Amino acid sequence: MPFNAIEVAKDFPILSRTIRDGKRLVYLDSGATSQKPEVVIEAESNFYRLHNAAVHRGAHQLAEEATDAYEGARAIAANFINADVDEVIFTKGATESLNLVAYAMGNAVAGNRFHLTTGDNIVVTEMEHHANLIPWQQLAARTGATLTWLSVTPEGRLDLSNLNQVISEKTKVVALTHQSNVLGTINPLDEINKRAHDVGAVVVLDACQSAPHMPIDVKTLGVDFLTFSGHKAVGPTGVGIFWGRAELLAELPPFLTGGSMIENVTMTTATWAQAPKKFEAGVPNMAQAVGLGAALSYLTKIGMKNIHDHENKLTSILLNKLAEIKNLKVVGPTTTQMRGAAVSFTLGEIHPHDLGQYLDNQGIAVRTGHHCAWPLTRKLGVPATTRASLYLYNTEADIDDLIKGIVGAEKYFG
Amino acid sequence: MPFNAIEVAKDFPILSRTIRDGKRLVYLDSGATSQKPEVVIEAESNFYRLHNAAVHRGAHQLAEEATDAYEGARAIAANFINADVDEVIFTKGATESLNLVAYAMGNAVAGNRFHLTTGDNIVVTEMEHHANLIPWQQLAARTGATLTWLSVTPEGRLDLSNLNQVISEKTKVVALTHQSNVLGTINPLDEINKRAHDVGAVVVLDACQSAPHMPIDVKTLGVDFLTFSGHKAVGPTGVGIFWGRAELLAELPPFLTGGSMIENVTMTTATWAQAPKKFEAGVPNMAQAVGLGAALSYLTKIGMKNIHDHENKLTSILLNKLAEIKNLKVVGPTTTQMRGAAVSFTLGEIHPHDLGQYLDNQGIAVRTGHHCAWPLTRKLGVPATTRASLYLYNTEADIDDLIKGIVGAEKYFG
Amino acid sequence: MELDNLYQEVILDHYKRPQHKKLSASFDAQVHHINPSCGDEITLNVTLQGDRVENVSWDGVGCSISQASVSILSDLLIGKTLTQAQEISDAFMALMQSKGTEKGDENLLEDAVALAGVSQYPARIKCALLGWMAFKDASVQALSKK
Amino acid sequence: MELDNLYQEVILDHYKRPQHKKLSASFDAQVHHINPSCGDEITLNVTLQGDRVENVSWDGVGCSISQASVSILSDLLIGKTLTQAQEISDAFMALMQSKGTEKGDENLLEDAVALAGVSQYPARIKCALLGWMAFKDASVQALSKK
Ligand SMILES: Cc1ncc(COP(=O)(O)O)c(C=O)c1O
Ligand SMILES: Cc1ncc(COP(=O)(O)O)c(C=O)c1O
Repeated sequence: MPFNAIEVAKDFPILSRTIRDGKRLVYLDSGATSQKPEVVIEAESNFYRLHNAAVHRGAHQLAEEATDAYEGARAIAANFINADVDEVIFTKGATESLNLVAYAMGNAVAGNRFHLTTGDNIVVTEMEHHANLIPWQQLAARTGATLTWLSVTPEGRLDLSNLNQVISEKTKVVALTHQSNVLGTINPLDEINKRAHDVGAVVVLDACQSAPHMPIDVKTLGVDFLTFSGHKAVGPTGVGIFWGRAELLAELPPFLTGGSMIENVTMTTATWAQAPKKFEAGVPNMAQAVGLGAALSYLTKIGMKNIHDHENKLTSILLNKLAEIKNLKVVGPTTTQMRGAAVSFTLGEIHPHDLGQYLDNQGIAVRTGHHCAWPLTRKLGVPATTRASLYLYNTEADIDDLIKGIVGAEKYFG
Repeated sequence: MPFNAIEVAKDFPILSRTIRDGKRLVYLDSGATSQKPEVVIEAESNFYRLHNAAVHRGAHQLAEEATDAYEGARAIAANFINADVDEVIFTKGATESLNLVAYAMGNAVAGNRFHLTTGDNIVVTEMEHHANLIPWQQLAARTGATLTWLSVTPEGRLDLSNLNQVISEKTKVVALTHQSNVLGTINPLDEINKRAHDVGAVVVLDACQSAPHMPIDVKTLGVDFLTFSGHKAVGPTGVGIFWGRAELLAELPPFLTGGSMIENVTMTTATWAQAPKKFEAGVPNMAQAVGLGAALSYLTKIGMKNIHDHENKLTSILLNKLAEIKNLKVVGPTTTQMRGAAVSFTLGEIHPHDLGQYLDNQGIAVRTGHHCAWPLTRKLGVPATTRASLYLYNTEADIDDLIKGIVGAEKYFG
Repeated sequence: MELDNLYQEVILDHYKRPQHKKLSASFDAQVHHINPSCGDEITLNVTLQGDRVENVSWDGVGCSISQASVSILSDLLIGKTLTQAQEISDAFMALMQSKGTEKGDENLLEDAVALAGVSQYPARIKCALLGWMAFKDASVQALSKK
Repeated sequence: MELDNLYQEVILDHYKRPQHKKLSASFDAQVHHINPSCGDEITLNVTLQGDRVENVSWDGVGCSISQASVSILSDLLIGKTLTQAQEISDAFMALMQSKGTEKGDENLLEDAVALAGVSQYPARIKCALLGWMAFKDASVQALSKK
């Protein structure tokens, strides 16, 4: 079945609604959150209508069915990133996952490989989303470790010239994004992984902007932990994936504690179940996990390579058309070489907020502001940008409308 | 409109399905998770079909609508417990909420009223769910504070005879459940609140088993923090409510860090937004919050007092009928005086797992085991019990079927 | 909804030719406010003369709504007593929360009524209020120093 | 599904009259295993004689499935070589994971085939395996002491 975005768009009920008095919805904000196909919405509803019960806890038929559905979703997610099933943990989203690994490291006692103390070092990059920056700032503050970072070049690439200084013998963890949610830049991992592993550090990958858009294989990627949010991958809100290598998950202390993650409990002590349960305290977000399973199945059926190719093609068209607008400046790589489909730009003196409002009035949804990567936008001297981010349901018509909108805005505010 | 459980049950699609080859579903496991009415399932679906976008972040119409829906749900939740709207935080569930407050206290630095150190004390009770025990064990271990507890009497009540010794001048926090998920016991709060506040401690209330079943007014309850899970209150999975007094939320450090909870961010530092945002990092569980809003509206429309009265009436019938079964021993209060609708029991030598299996075969869903309150069940000498827990959709017919089932099981295994 | 409702001529004028957008050398109080959701920033100086607002000046980056709003504010509040300024601020706040149901009292709010349309765009209300919050903060600080 | 499939006569017999349910005074290894989801506990002793299982004894609390399973296991494995015990354990594990599609090799598993029905009740498989996991653990420990 050849990929056809116009057909794909029909799977997403919201895309047939109208905006601001009858305008067609042109949704270019998938980098913030993606829309959901009917199969995902129904997977969640059907769980409630037919199988809802607390998983892993009841000996009754509903509990069996709920457990099957929930564990089935875990198997789908594992398959999606080519992981072993026990390496896949359901969280509420990437923000929780990143806090999970940072807090869990903070819980590690001396002797544990994740134990951090004064003299140790944490490495991030200047293009991180706040979700992959502040948890590490906090961990550094709690443990006395230092926080250093790889900087970003004016072209929006990671500056690896001082890689061996930034990642040093003291580095215990390197946390970075696979693809910048502002610049679209895809980061080269091999060199970073190699240096990190040479000094005995683990690599935590924020795959929020990559896993929904390209094939991911954790067996070859070379990182140690990885996370992404379901809601950006045509899945439900309130669910995310946290993956870690089995041997690392075995040593990493738990984060949230409570029911279902225990082995034994007394009034003063507790011991832990094995992963993934160790990291899933409480009654899980069952319906959302099941919905995410449906989402990842949907994406797999369409084919992650097809999706990636489609986005690449559209991004190329978009970049070319944007280049023709005189006052417009793309922030980030201007070719599709090692870049994804999030395209940020400035438009002369027109403030992104005003541009966004004008576009919204045409039915075009984009994101404006610092995109939760404030240190990056400040560094690049553009405190706010406008971002169009594409996904499998976007079409050339969407890009045409965007370009028309930008030109219209220039006139309106000019 | 007089309350009619048979009519109410029709609102819940799952209750019309059958179990084990055609048997009527008798769902007596609402203490683990409740079923969902159609209005809740549809509220979540409609959010995806019509309004899905990242809240608080976009300047486009979908984002406005999503924000309205999400903040509207917050207002409903605030109203449900009579709180101010900015005091209500959406979490993924009670387990996260309890970890939130325990970790946030662990983040407090010297000078902050939540700062804990050696010599300080944390108080829990012997009837806590693991979710309200282990996070405090861990906080004690991290800070050097001691952990002490109020014990449980053989009748399943809190032993308050040594209240003034257990809660001492050293106590900084008292964490307890409003209603035991095993015993059904409702704890008297006034005396405990008074003693806690006299020594300057805050009171954290686990309202998982109370808020879905009785009217709650945080303005008169006297506690300082409160939480419950949406999924036990006819709401979606993956969402819970965490409430705290405004002045305390202002001082409590954040827990999860990332996007949307910040005021300003640089590479090395971050400052926080005000509550509730301070405690809601990342793209929230928007559809689930909206679903929970629909759930709490549904409960409010039926009337929490009606629900409580109905459960009381059924519990009384159930307790009376159970008392007639010779080998059956109820674990917990045997009258409805200060007790809710979770009824645990043992049946002679028949193991709860076997009883539960037999009941399941009749279509009756109960919970068996230690109910995530292992220290309690061990203390009471009953490592496992069978629990029937009632809710608004249960009827006398359900109780009759349960009794028939228990009698049948006695014959089968006798 | 018509976009022109939001972007009234007056607003675009103030945006293109902002008033008092140059920080005064001296001041009684200086504040720096940020809109964390979009990154807009403003620095605002206030000078009082007894209970009268002698001067307001500012600098900052932001969208047309936030820039125009603070420009209008400066024009409007300079020369007013603090009591009058309070009354005007309260009226403006109420207008912003009116969800498009009010037009604003032109006698009191003058050019600021042009911002009435903002109240229909919830995400923009914070833009319009940025300068007013800064003024409130600064005037309280200036007063407390007297 | 018929409940009698799960609760075969043999199982209820073993449950009511458990075999070797009395911890031996001496042993090569003693282990304590827990089923965290239901709270069932078992203590199990193993004594080896060369590569032969000389004795298995146990004590514990649990449901009919877990109790019957360890009772059957004791009967079955005492006197077997470790290699035979391994073969039997593997076959039993496979039977439990068969989701009701297998009946089990009666020559090899003897009474343990009565537990075949458990494989259709996912929540109960852990009950049936509790004793077998304990035996595996104990025999490895016993062997490593030799
Ligand atoms: C009394 C009590 N506290 C806490 C919890 C934990 O709630 P959740 O698993 O929804 O986080 C539960 C239910 O599992 C409970 O019954
Ligand atoms: C690169 C990146 N990292 C992390 C996040 C945080 O994800 P979430 O808000 O779903 O937890 C996002 C999206 O907001 C993102 O784009």
